[in-house]
Amino acid sequence: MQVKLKIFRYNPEVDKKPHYDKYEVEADPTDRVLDLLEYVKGNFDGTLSFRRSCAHGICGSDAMRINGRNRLACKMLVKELGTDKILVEPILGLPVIKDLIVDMEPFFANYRSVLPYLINDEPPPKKERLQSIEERERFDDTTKCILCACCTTSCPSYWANEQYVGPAAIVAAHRFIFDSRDRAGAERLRILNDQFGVYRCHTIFNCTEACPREIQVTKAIGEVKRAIATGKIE
Amino acid sequence: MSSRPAPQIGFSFEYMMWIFTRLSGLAMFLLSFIGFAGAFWLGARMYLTNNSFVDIGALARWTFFPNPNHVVNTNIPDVAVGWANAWWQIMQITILFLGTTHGMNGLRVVIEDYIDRSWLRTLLRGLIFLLWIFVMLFGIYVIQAS
Amino acid sequence: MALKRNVGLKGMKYRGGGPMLAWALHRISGLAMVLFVGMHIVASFVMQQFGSDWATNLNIIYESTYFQLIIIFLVYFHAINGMRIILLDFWPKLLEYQREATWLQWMLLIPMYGLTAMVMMLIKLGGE
Amino acid sequence: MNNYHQFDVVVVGAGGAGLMAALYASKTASTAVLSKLYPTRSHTGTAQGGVGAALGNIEEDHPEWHTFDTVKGSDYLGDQDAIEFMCYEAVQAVYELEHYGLPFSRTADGRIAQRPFGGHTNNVTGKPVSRACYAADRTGHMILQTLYQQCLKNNVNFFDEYQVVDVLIENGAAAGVIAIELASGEMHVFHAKAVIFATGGHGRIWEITSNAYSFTGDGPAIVMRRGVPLEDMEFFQFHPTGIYRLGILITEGVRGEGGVLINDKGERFMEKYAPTVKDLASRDVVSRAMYLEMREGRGIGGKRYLYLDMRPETVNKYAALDGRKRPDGSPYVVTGEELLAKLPDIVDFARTYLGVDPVTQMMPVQPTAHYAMGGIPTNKYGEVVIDEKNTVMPGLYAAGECACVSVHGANRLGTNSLLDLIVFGKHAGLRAAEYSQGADFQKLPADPTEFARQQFEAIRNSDGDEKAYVIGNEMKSVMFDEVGVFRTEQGMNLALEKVRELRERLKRVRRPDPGKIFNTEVINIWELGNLLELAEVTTISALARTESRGGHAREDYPKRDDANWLKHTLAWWDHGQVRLGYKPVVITKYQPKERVY
Ligand SMILES: Cc1cc2nc3c(=O)[nH]c(=O)nc-3n(C[C@H](O)[C@H](O)[C@H](O)COP(=O)(O)OP(=O)(O)OC[C@H]3O[C@@H](n4cnc5c(N)ncnc54)[C@H](O)[C@@H]3O)c2cc1C
Ligand code: HEM
Ligand code: SF4
Ligand code: F3S
Ligand code: FES
Repeated sequence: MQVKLKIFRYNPEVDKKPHYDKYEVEADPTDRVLDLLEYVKGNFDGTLSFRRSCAHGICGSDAMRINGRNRLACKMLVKELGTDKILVEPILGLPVIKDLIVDMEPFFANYRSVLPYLINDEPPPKKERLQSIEERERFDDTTKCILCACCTTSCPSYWANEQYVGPAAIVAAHRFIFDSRDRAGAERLRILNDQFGVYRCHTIFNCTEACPREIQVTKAIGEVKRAIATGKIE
Repeated sequence: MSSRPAPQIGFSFEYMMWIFTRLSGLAMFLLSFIGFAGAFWLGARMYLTNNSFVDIGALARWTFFPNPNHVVNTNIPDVAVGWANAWWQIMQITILFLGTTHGMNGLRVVIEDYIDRSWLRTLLRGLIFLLWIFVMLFGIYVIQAS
Repeated sequence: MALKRNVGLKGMKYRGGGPMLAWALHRISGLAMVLFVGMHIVASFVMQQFGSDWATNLNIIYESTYFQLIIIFLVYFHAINGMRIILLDFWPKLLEYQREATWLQWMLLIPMYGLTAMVMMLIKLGGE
Repeated sequence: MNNYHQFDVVVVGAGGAGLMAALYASKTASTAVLSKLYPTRSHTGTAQGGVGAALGNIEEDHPEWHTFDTVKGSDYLGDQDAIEFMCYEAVQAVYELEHYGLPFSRTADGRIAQRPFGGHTNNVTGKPVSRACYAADRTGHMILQTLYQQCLKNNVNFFDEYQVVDVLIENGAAAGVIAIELASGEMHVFHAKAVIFATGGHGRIWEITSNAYSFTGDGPAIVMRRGVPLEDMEFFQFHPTGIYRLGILITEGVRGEGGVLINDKGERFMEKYAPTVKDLASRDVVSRAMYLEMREGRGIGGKRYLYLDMRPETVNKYAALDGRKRPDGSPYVVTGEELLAKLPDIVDFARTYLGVDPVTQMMPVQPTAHYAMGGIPTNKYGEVVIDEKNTVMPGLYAAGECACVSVHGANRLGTNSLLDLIVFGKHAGLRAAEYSQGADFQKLPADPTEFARQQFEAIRNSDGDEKAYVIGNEMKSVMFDEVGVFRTEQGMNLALEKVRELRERLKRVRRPDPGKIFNTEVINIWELGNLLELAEVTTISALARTESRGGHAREDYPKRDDANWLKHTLAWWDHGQVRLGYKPVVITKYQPKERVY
């Protein structure tokens, strides 16, 4: 089938303002949007720039806005868009460096601010630390995060204010707060109990809807809110 | 295996306002039911017996703010008396307090969504606080005076 | 240079769907209520104290049917949506069913508001 | 100079191997990690099935069995001292990952869960053994995240999106690397006492591949241009179960949980080729069996794919036929939910890319290029060795898929790569830090960026009418057809000619993006150059080896030939010409035997 691609373009070395370029390409319904971008880059315009690596939705490189929603280009098949018009734009809320490439540093800075690593100073046993199947299940959902930023950059609260740590950072915190082997949950809750922590979340759900890993992001945030409210990690 | 240290509830301002917003929302819901029932008991049902439609605009006003003014402005005679006692005044003042605090805090939240930590924040918080005091005072006066 | 982080109103073009719309309405309705209730209280105060014309007129506008139609919609919406948020906040498990919750909320709101509006319009047209 | 940096140790690559090396090196030495991708985008994150270690949490198992299985899996080409080292270190390494916070799936008694994987057997009964420690089907993702998190905790210096394009070697020792900062297009000099390469594989040479766009073999190509040989490049693993046409991997864990391969006639054909372990034979064996089936017209609908069937009814049927038991002795029976819980991502891939629900439908699969057994030659401490006598080059280290220790020999067993990363990544890091304590910085040449700059200027100034995209596709298809699962002299000669032609054509690509900031086009052309050189080395090494062994299967020489070929290939890049040499395989306990599964 023939599809009409409209792609956001901005080259800081020549453009003052961004613009959109249009391409018509022949596509298979099972093609990924990423395949189309590669095709455009390879055949029409080599300057088109975007990040990608794994091409099957697991590395988190290619978050972009496809027809107005945050998606991974490699996980979005043409047939699922249900239209032959495809609009591709960079994710919102981060500075655009070139075309579809945004500066991810503010996103990672927020991630780092919630102590996203296991903290447990007790000397470990000789073998593994034990953890029951239920305890492991408790935080399974949030271990899936690939830091693609689809969630954070779909959140109107994050658009409003980049100091909001954002759903991805809260997901990372959740993964450790609810890990029975971790000992710094209280510390993380203290960090998130702040003007720019969980209270900037107004349960807008764009994050959950955007997450390519199908993580229940809002639920994770809700559980963190509740842990703060009740003083219990359960 | 030792267990995780339990977190302390950190009573930050943001936390308390968050809780307050939820609780006051719930409370207003509850109070509105009481107001609604009261409105029926004291006057609205007259319409029904008169084979006429309930003036829902008025009913809603009575529900949220059972103020004799609101009642007087309607064409139901002699029911204003029913509202003119201490119980309904306390009801009104509670709703007034919850509503304005909830609402003014909401205003603060909305504004602070869009600004950073700065002197501006302090200033706006001050202004909203003043506004809150004024509206509350005016409101209580109106209730008392009617 | 990189383009500045600039979302502004462009963000509202994001296709967030039902819950995002609900949030926007909740915010608008909350702010509108603060404004109107605040205004109304102040106006009533001025009216009682000084009996001034503009305050009386304000209250008359405020109590007009069309104005009430808007306000009631906002109140209903805010109350029901607020209830949804509170429930979801207290029982995060329910957040998995947010899609259903959003539907349910509109299914409650539309008949409730429809009935109210109909009655109000009938009264208005009936010339009472 | 703004673009000059000095560190004791520079790690190139932030996948499992690079992060593990950085974590250990940074304990005692100033360490920088350079990566062309954000660390969490590295390919380690895609690994699904598990990491091999004989913990014995499910059933009896021993590092010694693991050693033997690996030797046998390697078709006796692996160096047995290194294999033994790895398999014995494995147990501690996995516990260490757990202590770092890795969320392994758990057994009922709270221990790390394990599942069977191809080629891993109980050495007494010959039956598959549960040795792969897993976290659902996201083991690599968890390893990558956990290691990155620990690096953050330990304040490792990261240079994200810095593409290394050259290594500096002075007085026969490593002196640093040259990298391009993608965001600015500037070249940076990293002056270092020790350099560790951990850049991953080069599976993008082939058309159907499970490998990421970033797997362009930069590390091997860079060191090769500086005179370091590459080892065993003819050995490349083709994984049996890639999604038809896309190549996306369906983990061997599916067959570990009881899934089976089915041909057009509905037969479980692996019974014919590996009577004992059947679908869990080692990968080279299964891939070849699939090719033979398809060649005889038993591909589905005569096409070039077969079905992978993990529907519970099929799994249970064959488990009953095999007499498979759970550890507690009860018969092995699964439900749809159980499979969903153990293989959630696979189910998601199948739904997204195939529109198939694997719990109720079969998945079309075909062999897919997967893993480079060959690479930069090292010893078991990650030190790069540069000749037939295993002479160490001071200050240069390699670990992970880009290195060849060699523990995988002619064919890697599933789960041994993640193990390779953590064991040899750790030791490379430790060694490099130790070395940097006693060594001095080598003096840099007057113009350190010259060699790299020349390469890039040539690309930027190119002014022909060729498209790199087309050249890349031609390379992939000829390599997949002629230097794939089965190889012949004639076919490989054809491929060689083609690859050489493409290398010439690459010099005449149309003028690329002239900009500096995120100039991915110029970078992609440079990467394609690496792939073409590695494709040539692969083909030449393969042409020379006139036998079949592990992943290298020749139709004109179908037998393994231990008398002549029980040796490692070394390939040097001499001004565009490939020169071959050989070195012996280390054999300690296990004499080569015929390999049957
Ligand atoms: C789909 C799939 C599934 C797999 N499943 C398993 C499994 O179940 N079990 C198992 O044991 N193995 C598995 N493997 C194999 C294993 O995952 C890989 O071999 C291993 O992850 C490679 O790790 P690495 O650290 O060497 O490289 P990577 O993790 O790929 O890291 C390479 C790093 O090098 C960087 N880099 C590359 N070039 C440059 C350059 N020029 N300059 C700077 N940085 C550079 C990249 O940015 C990246 O950070 C699987 C592989 C694939 C593809
Ligand atoms: C039944 C009555 C009400 C309920 C259940 C309710 C509930 C809520 C809840 C739960 C919130 C928080 C939303 C969030 O965190 O995203 C909220 C916000 C708010 N409410 Fe109410 N509320 C009620 C009545 C009112 C009234 C009467 C006013 C005005 C006077 C008001 C004004 C606001 C404002 C301004 C906000 C902030 C909006 C925002 O943050 O987007 N509410 N309400
Ligand atoms: S939570 Fe989901 S959307 Fe957000 S960064 Fe992680 S994977 Fe991406
Ligand atoms: S979109 Fe934003 S407001 Fe909360 S629910 Fe998600 S973080
Ligand atoms: S390319 Fe890896 S997630 Fe899309």
